[in-house]
Amino acid sequence: MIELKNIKSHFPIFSCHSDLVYLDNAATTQKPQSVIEAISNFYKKENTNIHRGIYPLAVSTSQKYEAVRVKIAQFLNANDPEEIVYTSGTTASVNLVVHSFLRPQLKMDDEVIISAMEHHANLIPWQMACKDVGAHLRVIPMNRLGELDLKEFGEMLTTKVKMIAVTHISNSLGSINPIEEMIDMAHQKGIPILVDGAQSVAHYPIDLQGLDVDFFTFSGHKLFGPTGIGVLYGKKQYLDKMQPIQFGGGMIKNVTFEKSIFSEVPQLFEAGTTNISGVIGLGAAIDYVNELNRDEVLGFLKRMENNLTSKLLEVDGLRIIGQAKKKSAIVSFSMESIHPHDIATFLGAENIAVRAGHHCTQPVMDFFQLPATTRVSFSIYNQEEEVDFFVKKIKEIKQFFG
Amino acid sequence: MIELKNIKSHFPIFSCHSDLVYLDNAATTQKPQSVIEAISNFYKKENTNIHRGIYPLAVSTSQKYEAVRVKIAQFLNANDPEEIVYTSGTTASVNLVVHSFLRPQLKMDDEVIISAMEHHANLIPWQMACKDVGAHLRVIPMNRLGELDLKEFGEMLTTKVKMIAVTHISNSLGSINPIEEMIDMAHQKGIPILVDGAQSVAHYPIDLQGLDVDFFTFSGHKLFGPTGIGVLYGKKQYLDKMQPIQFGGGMIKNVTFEKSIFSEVPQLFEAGTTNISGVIGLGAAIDYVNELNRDEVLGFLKRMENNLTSKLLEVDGLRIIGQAKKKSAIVSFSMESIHPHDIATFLGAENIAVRAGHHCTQPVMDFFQLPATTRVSFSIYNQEEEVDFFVKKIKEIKQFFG
Amino acid sequence: MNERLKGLYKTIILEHNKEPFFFEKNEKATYGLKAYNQICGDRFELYFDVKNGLISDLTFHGFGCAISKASTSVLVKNLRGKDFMEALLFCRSFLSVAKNDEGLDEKLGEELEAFSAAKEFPGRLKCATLAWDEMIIFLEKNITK
Amino acid sequence: MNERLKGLYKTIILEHNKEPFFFEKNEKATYGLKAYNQICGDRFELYFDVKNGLISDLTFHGFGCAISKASTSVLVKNLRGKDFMEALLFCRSFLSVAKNDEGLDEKLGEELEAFSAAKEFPGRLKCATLAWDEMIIFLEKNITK
Ligand SMILES: Cc1ncc(COP(=O)(O)O)c(C=O)c1O
Ligand SMILES: Cc1ncc(COP(=O)(O)O)c(C=O)c1O
Repeated sequence: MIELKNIKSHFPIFSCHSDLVYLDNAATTQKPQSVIEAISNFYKKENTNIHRGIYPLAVSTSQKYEAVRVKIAQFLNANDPEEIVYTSGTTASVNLVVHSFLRPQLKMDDEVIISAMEHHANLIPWQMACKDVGAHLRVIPMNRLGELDLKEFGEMLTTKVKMIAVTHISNSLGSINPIEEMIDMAHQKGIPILVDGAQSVAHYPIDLQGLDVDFFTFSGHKLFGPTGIGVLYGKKQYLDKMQPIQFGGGMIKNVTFEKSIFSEVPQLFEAGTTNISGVIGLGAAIDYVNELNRDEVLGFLKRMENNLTSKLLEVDGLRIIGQAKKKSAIVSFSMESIHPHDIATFLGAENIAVRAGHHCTQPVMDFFQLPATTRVSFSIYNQEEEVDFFVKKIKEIKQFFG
Repeated sequence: MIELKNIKSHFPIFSCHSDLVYLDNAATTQKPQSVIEAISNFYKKENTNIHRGIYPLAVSTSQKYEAVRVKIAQFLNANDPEEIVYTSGTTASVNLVVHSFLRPQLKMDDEVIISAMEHHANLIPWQMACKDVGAHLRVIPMNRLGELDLKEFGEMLTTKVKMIAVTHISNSLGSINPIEEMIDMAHQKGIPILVDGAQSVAHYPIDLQGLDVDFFTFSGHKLFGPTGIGVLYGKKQYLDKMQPIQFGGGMIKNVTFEKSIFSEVPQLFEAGTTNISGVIGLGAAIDYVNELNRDEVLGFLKRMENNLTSKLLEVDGLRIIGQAKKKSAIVSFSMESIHPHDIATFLGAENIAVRAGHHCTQPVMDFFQLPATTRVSFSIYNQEEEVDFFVKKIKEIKQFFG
Repeated sequence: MNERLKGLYKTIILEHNKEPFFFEKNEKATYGLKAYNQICGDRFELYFDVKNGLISDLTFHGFGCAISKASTSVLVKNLRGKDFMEALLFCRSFLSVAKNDEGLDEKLGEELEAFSAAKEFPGRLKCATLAWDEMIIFLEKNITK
Repeated sequence: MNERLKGLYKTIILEHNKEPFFFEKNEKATYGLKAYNQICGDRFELYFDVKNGLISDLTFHGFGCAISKASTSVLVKNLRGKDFMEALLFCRSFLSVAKNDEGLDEKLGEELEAFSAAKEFPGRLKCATLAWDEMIIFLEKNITK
């Protein structure tokens, strides 16, 4: 079991930039040495293509590649590793569900439900699908705290609704949505539901069977893993009905110029040479997370969030955007008459990495009538002192801009 | 300039497996130390998400990410870096052209031309598009040597043809197709043409402007670079007309729940967090290739291929599959009454890595009435002695199977 | 020549490969099971009838590597004349020989011993079990009826 | 507080940010140029008419960071009353101040000096040039007519 107080030393970026205060974890997480080494070692010791190789190196790479699938299934408590599809990231995962699952059944005047706080990745694909067939995109409203309105959600669940897609945790507000309840409500009406786990998977234990969710998506790079790799979990019964959207090697049983016969899931959705080193790196990332005491991590993150929030609230004219009762360690805020980009530039000059902008959630910004916010997002390697340093700098900025 | 005789030492896999005779380069190439380090260093020193970050690390990563685009454009002599789209590989590149360029214009009874020696990645996507609208897939025939019939190709170029897709080099036969001529012929009839450069880009200098090709695709992992990253080159005029197929962050100008307005190419096609470390690694791979004396490399590969071919032809009952006049360093063969998988297993036990199978070109196998072939494919780090060792082992196998 | 490999390709396999048992098509058979390995393209068909509850006239045809061909040949040779339950038990024993480290069950005969080396070549294990896997699927489905 | 940054946010920028020149909507203007930075969401509109070949009644509105707002304010202040050719040359000079290391062209006045620090913050360069880039596109298109 890894102790939290030693964690920072596992992440080489902080040896290289000893002053770096990395508070942009919702955009991407840093990588532990073990993940970086897993990728290097793959290329130094094991690099081959997979699936079709007979020589020992190719066989062992294929086995390791498939072993990560099993590992992911266990990590998320999926029923069957075949329900785990490798993709290039959350965005690709959602798009795959939209193209392969929703589109073939979506008709004019059908409805698709998303929430008011979706990332563009879990918004635009559904929007485009609806637009193309004349279906309607319905939006679960939220209150000024950034909490979804479950009563309203319940009323939206008519027979017209073909699909629901909702984020587990909002990347711009930090709200943790009551997905357990929402999944139940959806299923009572027989409607399939996708949960976007991009922001939850790194810190919150996920029990897919317990949740009984139909689709679940995440990206490796937000889970201490590499870029270019992600996962789509789908219940076997749904995946089995889906047609692939990418065609190529490794996903066919038989090809002639007249006709192609496709393989089974999940390979069916993994045409071509996939991101093999990405899969290996993701496997190492999950091994790392499995060594964490997740209760301790969640307690620590809660402390960090509470501490920052209460200190920021002392700053005159500073507004916290997103104050849901259940919140993850994401703190968005705005400051009267100082633009977030100016704030981020000043913080950047102090080696503090935060994100300023709409965080790919423009409708959330519109809702709060803001062009952008400054966002702090914590992870396991952050330090208690960083909160104080951060707040000190915010006060200086306020003073400078007068 | 790198000298060929020192090259093997640049590839760590051969320090780790000193006996490895890696002859599976058409499946994937090994990675030089510089590429592996570029990836590790990215994660150790620079890891951030891109495009939307204001702090110094995010800005510099964005710049490096875009600098690789410029580097690729120069490497291939494209007119404009904006013609370079990052994808997850050749398979994704071809699928993007099929979905975004061909499908919106393809109608019943239109025709699409491919060749008899296409990899499934450059076959099935076109086949499925044709099937969906009732268009026809036409196949440029080849002779028993594995050479395309250009006369026949010329006759196929009617006004019904909406698109041509042809591989530069066949991955199962080694044939180098006369793409210059084919591009000219296509353009005389005003038909756009895609060239699949998966097998050519590592060794053959590509001059996109000289070729005047409309689309060109390749994968990083066959160019000494990482997995999970590839490129689609498209002429600006075509890319500008294409609609994206993946929707998400980073590819929109403005989003409301009612409507999304998209960005310009190439970002338009790069929704979500892309494979940033893959791009960085690909940049390092191109730097490496730029240090090679490519004439020397091509001379060396030709010698290897000639040497192997002539020695194999001495083995009784062994047939070389693919004897085009212009050939790259790929040698496929079959042996009477010994199945390629048995051959590959025996070779594997001797640390010789070759591929046995249909090489994702089932129609090529059907053409030669073979279930599979054994394929040797050379790259820059192979050694002259490896040919003799290989042939010796082939003779032993023949003897064992009697 | 590698010793482990020689173990796998014992004379038994080489002989079955060269002169397989009952290697012929039989389009008229009641049953025609397809055993196809998509990864390597091996493709065999098993033909048989069922008479008085016993598997009869079992033959096979197709192409594949030495291991898959020999293993299918051994299957054909051994399952002829067995009832479904006997056949299923035999198939399962074969699989445990091929996949596990357990010693050979005497009842199975030495012909099967060669395949026990397959587990050392995980890339080829499927070749050894291809036809057997298909047969088991068929038998399991039809026994419960 | 970081000195390089202070250079960028000299009083001039802070003042223009707080009290921008001619900051008002004018929907009736003949021209309405949109300057939009998709990466950070800054969004300004420039309104103007052309009278006797001279840019007149130039105003702007919208939102953005201090740098983009100040730089747009400086644009508005300086381009009023200029003809297209003069305006284009002025815009180009501004860009070379913002992007290159060359010293400040005296003619441009000290107001522009602050923006020369933008090149040290490549992530913010676009903020400094946003409105200017749009204006140049407009002028180049309309001068050749
Ligand atoms: C000619 C050719 N085209 C396409 C591909 C597919 O490339 P990838 O698997 O990297 O997408 C390959 C690689 O196997 C190839 O050799
Ligand atoms: C909630 C949420 N959904 C989806 C995404 C998109 O993930 P990716 O860019 O890795 O595809 C993100 C990441 O920004 C996110 O925070």
